[in-house]
Amino acid sequence: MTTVLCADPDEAVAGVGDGSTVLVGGFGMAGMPVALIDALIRQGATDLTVVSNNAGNGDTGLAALLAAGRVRKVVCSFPRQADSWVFDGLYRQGRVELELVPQGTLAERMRAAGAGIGAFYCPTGVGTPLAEGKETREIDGRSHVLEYPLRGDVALIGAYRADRMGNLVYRKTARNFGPVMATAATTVVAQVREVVDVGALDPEAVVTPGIYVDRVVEVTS
Amino acid sequence: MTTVLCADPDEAVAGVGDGSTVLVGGFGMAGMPVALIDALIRQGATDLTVVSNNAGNGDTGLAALLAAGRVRKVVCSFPRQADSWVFDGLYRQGRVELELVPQGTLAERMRAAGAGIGAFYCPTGVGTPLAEGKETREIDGRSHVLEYPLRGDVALIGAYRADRMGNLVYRKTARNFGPVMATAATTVVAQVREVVDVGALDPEAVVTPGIYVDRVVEVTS
Amino acid sequence: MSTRTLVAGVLAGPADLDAVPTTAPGPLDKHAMAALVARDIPAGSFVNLGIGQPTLVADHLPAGSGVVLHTENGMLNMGPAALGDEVDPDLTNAGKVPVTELPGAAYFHHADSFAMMRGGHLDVCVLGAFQVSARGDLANWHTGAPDAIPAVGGAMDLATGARQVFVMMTLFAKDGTSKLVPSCTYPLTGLACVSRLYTDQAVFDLGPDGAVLRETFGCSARELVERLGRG
Amino acid sequence: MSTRTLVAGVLAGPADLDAVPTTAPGPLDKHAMAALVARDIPAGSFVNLGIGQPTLVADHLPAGSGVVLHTENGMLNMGPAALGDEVDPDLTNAGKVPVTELPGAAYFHHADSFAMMRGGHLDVCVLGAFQVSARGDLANWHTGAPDAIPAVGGAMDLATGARQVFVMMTLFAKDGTSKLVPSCTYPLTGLACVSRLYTDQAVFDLGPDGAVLRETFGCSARELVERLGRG
Repeated sequence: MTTVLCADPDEAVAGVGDGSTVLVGGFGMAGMPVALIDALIRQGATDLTVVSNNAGNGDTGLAALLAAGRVRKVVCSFPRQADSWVFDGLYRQGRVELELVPQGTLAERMRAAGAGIGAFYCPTGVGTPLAEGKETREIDGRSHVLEYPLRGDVALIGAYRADRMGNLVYRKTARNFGPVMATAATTVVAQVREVVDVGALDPEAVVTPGIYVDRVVEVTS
Repeated sequence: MTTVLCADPDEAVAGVGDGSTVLVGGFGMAGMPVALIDALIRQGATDLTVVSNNAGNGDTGLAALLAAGRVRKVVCSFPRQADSWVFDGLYRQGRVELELVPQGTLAERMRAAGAGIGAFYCPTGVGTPLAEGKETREIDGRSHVLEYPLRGDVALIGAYRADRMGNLVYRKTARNFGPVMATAATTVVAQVREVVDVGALDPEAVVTPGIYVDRVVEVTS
Repeated sequence: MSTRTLVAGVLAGPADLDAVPTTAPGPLDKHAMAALVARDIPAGSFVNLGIGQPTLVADHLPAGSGVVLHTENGMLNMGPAALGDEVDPDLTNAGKVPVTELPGAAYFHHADSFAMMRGGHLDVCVLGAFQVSARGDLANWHTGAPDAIPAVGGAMDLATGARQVFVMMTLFAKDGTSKLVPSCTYPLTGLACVSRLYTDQAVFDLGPDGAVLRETFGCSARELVERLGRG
Repeated sequence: MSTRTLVAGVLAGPADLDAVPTTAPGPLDKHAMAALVARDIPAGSFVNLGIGQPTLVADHLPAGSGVVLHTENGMLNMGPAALGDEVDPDLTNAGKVPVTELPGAAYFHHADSFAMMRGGHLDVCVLGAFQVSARGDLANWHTGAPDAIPAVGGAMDLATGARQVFVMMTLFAKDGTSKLVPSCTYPLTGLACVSRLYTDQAVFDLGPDGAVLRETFGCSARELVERLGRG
């Protein structure tokens, strides 16, 4: 349905329910939708499952959401970083669950959710603790693990520019998880640096077509 | 390895072996690498399996390859068209095999080949003749068919522009199968309308990175 | 269901057969059918129109409807057919007919295009059919004739992937038999996928309980059900 | 294999231990190791350099090598670290360090980036390790310590996907035990994936028959194997 241009980040995250699975874009701080996360903290949804590559940096963004006690579980590939003290503390206290997923499998599971793939056999992680308990199958002489789609109720992503139909372009490596998460959630919210008129984006260079984007909010930093 | 700029289409298709599986881009004539197919006819490889969306139009391109008797089997989604008389005749005479694959499954099987996915459960075609004999599984209350990767020895694709490192951009709906096939074959050959200098393509708008492209040939029509 | 008459899988409307409105004086032509389909597509929907008659639906979408057309060969915001100088061999619809691009368009490759379809991101697709069963099974790719060359294209992907599948067809074949059937005899495209059937004679909702008549054209619901019973 | 001595899974070189050349007067520092790895990367290769020490390999690739660097957060043709005004928060490597873009770069999203890796399109990746087994098993993501917070990132994807996996590490841990082991005791990253091991003491080829010494630095092969036997 038609993409809604929101007046501010609070309007953009309205209605996120307790217990939701929230896909959060970004790789480190590149592409991280900080204004949307801040708005989600104000909005108050709790008992969240957060799917993101990392588990927060410093005291802002995802780290602030974690510090506010809103996150029940983190699904990510790389929680431990030099400045991930908020997650580290909560994890060591047993106050947040962790599902660790290889980075490519994390992306591919969301891609499968967005692409209507029921499950897929993946060679990554075979024979490692991250494949324990998972169904495996030998295909073409190689072992594979069966992986299932990973869906979000909401995706919060950061992009560079949006047009008024919700078409998105990204900038450099800040593209990272945004285009995949945009396909994998029921409600997709994009924080962009600039909203441009329809026709201002090159149709050959649109990365996320507006069909995937429910709400857009311009955040000039 | 480094992309080779070829002097002409004949150099670009050199070395295709008898019995090869050849992925041929294009949807109808849009994106069809006609000069490469013509060169492949001159090159002489035979007993080919051709994977393409259609099975040739009129008397040129893929239809000419079929007419030359070089194709043992066609894997495609839509062989029957108003002007597919060459294929139609060979098929009715039992001189060419046909593996019919739903269009999206055709694309996804090649994507799986390029993406290192061992197999995937796909809802398309469940309960239809095209799923007969295939393994099925109920996932999340929905039936799925297990589909396997589709790999090529060679891909012949048409693109719009290439830089000297093999980065490709396409034009409008001529993009179709090119980007997927480029990931799924051992040797990828791209026919382009123009070769430009490295740095002339916008890195945000490159659709097929040069890593996937082995040979490029400029064909000005 | 137990209290309603089931004839060839066709039930009456919400109340009973006599309550089903007859909304046109005679059978509809393909343009009128297309207009009817267009009327039922919610504003702002993302829609794929199958090749052939469904393409006509585009002509009847009201200005400002915000409906965005998808073509499975890799584009959103497809415009009308290209005329004269607009014709560009690099820009066609799924039927290989030259089309135009509207502002806000986006191009993508086939795997992405079908991921969009299979992933349930299209609100509506409109397809033609050889046969549709009262429960919504669709047969539209192959007559099963021994000499026919089968061609499926994106029909199965659309039937499986779109949130709602509308079918547009004549209700009766040239030999007078109904194309709305208790169970398809032609090879299937998809199971239980069609939610609404638009025909020249009537519109039906299809579902697990069978076909429910919504409106008829040029004949009463009672007459139509009788004819279906004989077909 | 039967005629060669196997110590902690380490075999001699092509001929025997005495034939393995000692090519440096002492153990290598990380820069010399990086230079050695760079020497062995074929011209024109597509290469992913893991975070930490492997990043140094970029400094030793000869001008005109045509080696293209991939970073798994979505880029090919990555340039050197960004300095001063070059720093752009939207452009980092997998270690979140600001980097630059070379002409001919391309950006792509994470699913495409890891499809590229898992699909076998990268010629070489260079990783660090906690332990490597003589058969090429890799342990580089988790020490298994009970209080450690596990973090895997793209390590498993790279180990599984790259055509050749090179590992760069010191041969001995701080406590003097060998990090080249008959069988990893740390949680695995990948099975039988490492083909060559570059250490400060020696270079090894790894494979189904065990580790084969190629060259040593500052000690003879015989001395090294003895030390490994004790480790």
